[in-house]
Amino acid sequence: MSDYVLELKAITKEFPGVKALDNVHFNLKAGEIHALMGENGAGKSTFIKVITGVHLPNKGDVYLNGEKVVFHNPKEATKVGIAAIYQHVTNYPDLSVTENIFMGHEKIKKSTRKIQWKEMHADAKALLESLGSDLNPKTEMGSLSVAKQQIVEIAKALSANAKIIIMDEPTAALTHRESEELYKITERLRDEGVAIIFISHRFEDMYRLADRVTVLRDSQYIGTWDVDGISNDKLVVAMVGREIKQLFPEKQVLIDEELLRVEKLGQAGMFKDISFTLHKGEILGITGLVGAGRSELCQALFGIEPYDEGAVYFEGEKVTIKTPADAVNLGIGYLPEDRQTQSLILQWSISQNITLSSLDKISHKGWLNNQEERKMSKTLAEQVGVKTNSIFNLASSLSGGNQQKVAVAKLLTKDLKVLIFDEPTKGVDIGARSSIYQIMIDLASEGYGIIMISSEMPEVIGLSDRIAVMCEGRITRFLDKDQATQEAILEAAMSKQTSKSQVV
Amino acid sequence: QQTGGSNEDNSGDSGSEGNDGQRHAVIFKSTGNPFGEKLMEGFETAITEAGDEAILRAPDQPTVEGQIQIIEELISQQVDSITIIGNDYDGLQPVLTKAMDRGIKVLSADSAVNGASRLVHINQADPEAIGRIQIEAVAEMIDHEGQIAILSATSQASNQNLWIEWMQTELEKPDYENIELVEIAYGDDLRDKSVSETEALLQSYPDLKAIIAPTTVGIAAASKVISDKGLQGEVVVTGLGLPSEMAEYIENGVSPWMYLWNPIDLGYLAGYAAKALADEEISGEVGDTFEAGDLGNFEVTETEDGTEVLLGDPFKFDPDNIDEWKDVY
Amino acid sequence: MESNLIRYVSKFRELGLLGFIIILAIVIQFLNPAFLTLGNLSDMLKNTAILCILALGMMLVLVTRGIDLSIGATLALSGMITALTVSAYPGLSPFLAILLGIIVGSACGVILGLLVSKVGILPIIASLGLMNAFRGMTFWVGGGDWVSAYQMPDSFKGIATSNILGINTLVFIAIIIFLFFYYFVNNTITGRQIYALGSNPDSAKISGINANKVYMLVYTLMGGLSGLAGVLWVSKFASSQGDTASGYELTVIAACILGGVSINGGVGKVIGVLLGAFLLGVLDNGLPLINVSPFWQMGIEGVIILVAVLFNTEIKKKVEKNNRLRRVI
Amino acid sequence: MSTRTINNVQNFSWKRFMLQWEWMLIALIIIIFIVNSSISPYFLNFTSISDATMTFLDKAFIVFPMVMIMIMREIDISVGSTVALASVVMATTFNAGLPMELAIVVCLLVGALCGFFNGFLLVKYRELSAVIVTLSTMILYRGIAYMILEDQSSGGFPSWFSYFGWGYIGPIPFILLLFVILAIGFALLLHKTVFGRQVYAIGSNTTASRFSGVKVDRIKLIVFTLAGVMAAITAIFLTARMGSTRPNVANMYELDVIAMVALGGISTAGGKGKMLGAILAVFVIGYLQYGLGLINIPAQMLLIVIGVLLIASVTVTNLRVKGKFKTSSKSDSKEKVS
Ligand SMILES: Nc1ncnc2c1ncn2[C@@H]1O[C@H](COP(=O)(O)OP(=O)(O)OP(=O)(O)O)[C@@H](O)[C@H]1O
Ligand SMILES: Nc1ncnc2c1ncn2[C@@H]1O[C@H](COP(=O)(O)OP(=O)(O)OP(=O)(O)O)[C@@H](O)[C@H]1O
Ligand SMILES: [Mg+2]
Ligand SMILES: [Mg+2]
Repeated sequence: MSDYVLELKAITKEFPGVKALDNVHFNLKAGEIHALMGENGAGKSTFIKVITGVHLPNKGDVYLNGEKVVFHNPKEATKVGIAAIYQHVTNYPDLSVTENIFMGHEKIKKSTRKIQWKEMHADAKALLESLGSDLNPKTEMGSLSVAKQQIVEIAKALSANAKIIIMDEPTAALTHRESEELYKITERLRDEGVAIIFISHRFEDMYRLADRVTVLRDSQYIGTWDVDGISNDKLVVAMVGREIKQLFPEKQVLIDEELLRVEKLGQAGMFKDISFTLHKGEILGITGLVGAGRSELCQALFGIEPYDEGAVYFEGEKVTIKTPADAVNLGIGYLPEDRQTQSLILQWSISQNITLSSLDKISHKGWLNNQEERKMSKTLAEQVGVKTNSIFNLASSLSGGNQQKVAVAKLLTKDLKVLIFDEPTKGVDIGARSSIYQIMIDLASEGYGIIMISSEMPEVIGLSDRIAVMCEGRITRFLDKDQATQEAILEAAMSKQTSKSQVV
Repeated sequence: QQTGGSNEDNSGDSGSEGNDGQRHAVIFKSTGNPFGEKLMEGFETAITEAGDEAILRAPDQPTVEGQIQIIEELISQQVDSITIIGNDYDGLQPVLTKAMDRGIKVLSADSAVNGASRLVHINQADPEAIGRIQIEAVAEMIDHEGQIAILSATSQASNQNLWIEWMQTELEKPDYENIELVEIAYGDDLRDKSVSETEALLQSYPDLKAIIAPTTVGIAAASKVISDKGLQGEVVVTGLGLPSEMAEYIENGVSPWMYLWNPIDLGYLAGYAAKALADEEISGEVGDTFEAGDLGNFEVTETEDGTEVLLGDPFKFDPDNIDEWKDVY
Repeated sequence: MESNLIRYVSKFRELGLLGFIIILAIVIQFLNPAFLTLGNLSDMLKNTAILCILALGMMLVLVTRGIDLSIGATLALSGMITALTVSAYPGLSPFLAILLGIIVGSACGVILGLLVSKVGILPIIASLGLMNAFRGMTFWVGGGDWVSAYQMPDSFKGIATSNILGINTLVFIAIIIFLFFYYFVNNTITGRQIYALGSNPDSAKISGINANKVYMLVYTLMGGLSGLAGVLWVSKFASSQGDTASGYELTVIAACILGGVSINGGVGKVIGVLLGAFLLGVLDNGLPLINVSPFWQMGIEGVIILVAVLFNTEIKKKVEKNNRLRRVI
Repeated sequence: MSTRTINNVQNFSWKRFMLQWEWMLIALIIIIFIVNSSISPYFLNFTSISDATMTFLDKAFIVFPMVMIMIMREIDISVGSTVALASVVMATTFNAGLPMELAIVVCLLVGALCGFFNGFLLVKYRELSAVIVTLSTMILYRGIAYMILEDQSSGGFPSWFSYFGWGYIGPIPFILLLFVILAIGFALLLHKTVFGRQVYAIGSNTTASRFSGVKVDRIKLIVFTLAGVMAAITAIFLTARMGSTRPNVANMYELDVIAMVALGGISTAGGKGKMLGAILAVFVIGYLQYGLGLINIPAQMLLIVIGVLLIASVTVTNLRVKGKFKTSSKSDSKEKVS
């Protein structure tokens, strides 16, 4: 018997043109939480997929409890007790939450093979409750926000009673409070003897949870350490290959004239009584719990969804924004929270993605100019630091973080004045994150007004000039930079002081 | 408007004078229609008897467009004659004119095309006679009294519409004053639609005595409905039907008798007419005569629009003769 | 509690459709009192049974993001083969005839399933190709000929006219199939896998769902049902021809889509499909009953279908909006 | 910040070039020509080959917008009915005393209106699929045609009008010339303009397109209207060829058109395919039919051959580059926002 429940030796995985994993080693002990870290595109997700049998490795072996195993598909892995929450949604939007949770291991009556709906709904409800969620298990998956879908994914992994659970960036879409719930569950599982692989770009997660950490860089194995035995700086160097001195760059506060003013904005069932102003050069952070309605608010400002009441003033003039095109014409840009479905066209090249929202700039009288397109996309891809070798590579071949950089690059093609970033660093590695922060600060100093929706406390506190905290569709508090502490934000985010009146 | 080109030289050597190796084409409305299969069979027999080659064509849907395409293909092949069973009276005129310009003899049969697009029409029966005979039949079946309805094919079918007009004219005679034509329904020559329409007629007119269906699909569908509902004797069906399809209902009394011409003979006659035209034995003028094999001699006569050759009166199928015909067509 | 009722009703997505059918029925009844009579309703059920059977199969195909345009041709082919067989062996038990039809249909379905799953051709292309091929084969096995009522034994024709437990056999078979589908789709793992696959094929792979197996299953099932429908069709109309049920696939797809099945996959309910088929059934049965010009029927049908679709959507929107408004902020 | 340089020159790849579906279609056309001329002595002469185009090009005009529609992951099955309605209205207005030139304009307007109405319904009711909308209007438009002409046919056009169906410019049929010009125009529109790029974007990911400021609704409206206009052009050619018209013309044209577009390599899953493919497919099917017609193959055999060809040609390519042509996931097809 080996000491390790899971061991991978000398794994190499090549995709056409890319070596995603190059001679990677890894081992996992029973009852430990093992963090897997590395830059975007380092190969973490690919590594996970090799473990679960989504991909077959080109070289190298997988040992489960000391025995060599080969999984040809994820079901085989599930059968022997390996469950995974993948980074990108792998759910069934048209099916109920219950079905999503139990897909592949439905409860059936032995004699008739009839599906036991009652039991499954009840179990699903219990599972969700243990995750601190009051979701109705009969809800359709597709109608849930990304964060809630993530919770369901976790419930799904739990439901399989796995011995090894792999979580690929489970906290990316979660706020502080929900992350806390997840920590508790993860720890409980560990205490029950489950081995857990945890991938995250948040150092917070790693310190809070992990016993050991393995770092990958550029598809290569860098090393494995005890979390207590390695300093933060050293870990960053291991991951990025260089030092990052200051994650949140200094920003000179030069808040200028008013750009955008929102007065008593409301949309039935979504948000109400929203008033704020945004100035040139200002970064306004909007935070709150998942489902507080932050995305809806910003999408209303961007013309995706209508608003029923209130008014929007842009540069002092009252405006009506009915379509995204209206918003863009005024000078408002939006970085959606779900890059895969709302921002990128995955089967397109990086270059075509970058230019999509500003085709008029690379065309003359409607005719596309390929030369211009290449020049523009190369410049911008380099500016945001997309890790790729050619702008003709498909967006789908990029890692999550790099996809996000492409999405940011899209915004930079246009002449905008107000930028709305919805969870701009969701799933983005520390290196890229610092460059996205730098980009945001630079843009603010150039005079852009920036609204940033974020669930990450450090980011909200570190970047914003002002913070609006939302709770159940209303802004419960504004905090200035110097007042902003985790406690103050959390308190405001959970305050029920606003009455539970009916919004019609 | 045609540029002649290389085509002209070719047509010279495969010209129409010799008797050897002529090719005669017939184009029916669409494939899979029992009536059409038999008609083409008769045509082929006639042409083979004459020692020539018969080309049997039909589009897969009963459309003008499909027939235009086939005619174009036949023009390219420089056939000697084209016999068309038209899907439209006027719509084939341009392409048939082109065929005639290229020296191909064009005639129509069964369902006519207009006088300018053909040399002669082979008519199965006189429309007036067809209309009259069905009214006479129905009157006899219901003792000159009661409600009747007509179940036609599509509202577009020009020959059907013509017959129905003649039926209505006939009904104006005092002989039929107690017969009331309550409705003309259209089953579109679809089995399911014809059944629904028949059922609707029965629901709407509980006193209905008879249904006339001058279409092979309609008459079979209507008879089926009457049989299934056990209304034999209460509602009678007559019209134009295929003996094979109607044998069952003539035997069980739903349809005491009905009519049709013989499609094989019709095709046979058309074949001989095509041959005679190609041999320039006749030109399609009034008074021309030719011999049509076993069927004897025929004469070209005048009509409102062009000239025609008349096959004869529709044939009556009743319990006495149906057995010998049901296996024929 | 009343909110429970509201919640239940609001979950029922085809509420608008049901409402529309009721309104339509009332209007037709007002125009012709013969509509809501026992006799007429039973005619309507009989005529809608085959459509229901096919639409249920098509629902599963659509749910997997597929489509099957070949069902009309499959129906014709299996109907023709069965008809030829029973006319050659009149002693054949009707059960065996049905079985034969199902086998022929399933074989057609298997071919399509293989093309879609193993070869990976898009369903629309594969089934379009097979539609042509099967239709051609129907003409070919029939030798261009047709099978009529008198050639079919009474036992075979009896399939469509007999009763089981006082219910017409066609309707009875449709009910059985409906119940089977209801159970299969809601209460079996395989049934749910069909929906999962249609909802997200990539995740289905990760969940270990064998996509090819599911594709094979739904297309074979669809083929089998088409085969069954072929036998029922031929028995009902007592006639089998090359062009049987030509174009019927569009009617079937229309029934599904009216019933709320999404062609983007993953969505579709048996009840909805049933309602969709009923709407078409009411139209087919009701329009001939209200005395409009036959030339206006199609236009009216188009308007009614369009209004039904929009009406249903508006109702859904309203319900969703209400749900949203009841949320507390 | 570590700025790496990113390559922006695309190397020419023979493999990628040769793996294009269009080569398959070109090979098919060559094979069809060789087979046709060996089985029929009438095929290989200039008149035949150019006359043949007149028989199959009329409906091919609808192929252009249908390519765009299917790339947008939509479909339009009302085009056949639009042809019928446009044709009937043209004939009726002409016979009601309108000059033919104006009747033609009316025909185009009716086509545009039909297409616009489809587009309008789709844009207004985003949750409806194009299949259901155009299925309804398919019945409706033909229904209106029936209301107008009932069982009549309508014709008697001035003689110059027949030029559309039968005229030549030099040795080349007018219809072929117009087809080639429009083909080039549409190919440029789809592949070289902002508009075309946005069409692909909508088909690949509608939500992302909307978020990127693409005027999704407007583009859909335009493309569907174009489909109506092209159907009207088909109506003009078809009517000219028949010299008269009826409400039941152009029956099932939609399926023929969709078959051509599908054979042309445009995936119904959206976002993929080229105009050239569909144009080549028009000639593949057209010449195949014509060639088989010249040896008088029965219609049922023709059906089998075309069916088998459609499947076989797609199969061959699928086996050769399995996976290459497979459609990717439609992560966004539900168009749900947030
Ligand atoms: N299916 C694929 N085809 C081609 N290349 C791929 C594929 N999947 C991943 N890659 C490439 O493999 C490399 C590793 O990607 P992977 O998704 O494993 O990164 P990651 O470490 O999970 O990044 P992130 O933190 O952003 O999620 C990247 O360069 C990516 O572009
Ligand atoms: N009480 C509720 N009942 C049903 N649905 C809800 C409820 N609260 C929120 N939702 C759903 O959640 C979504 C609102 O969450 P939204 O994504 O706007 O929140 P957010 O504050 O932007 O959070 P994040 O961006 O972190 O996901 C909407 O899609 C809404 O339908
Ligand atoms: Mg990853
Ligand atoms: Mg959000």
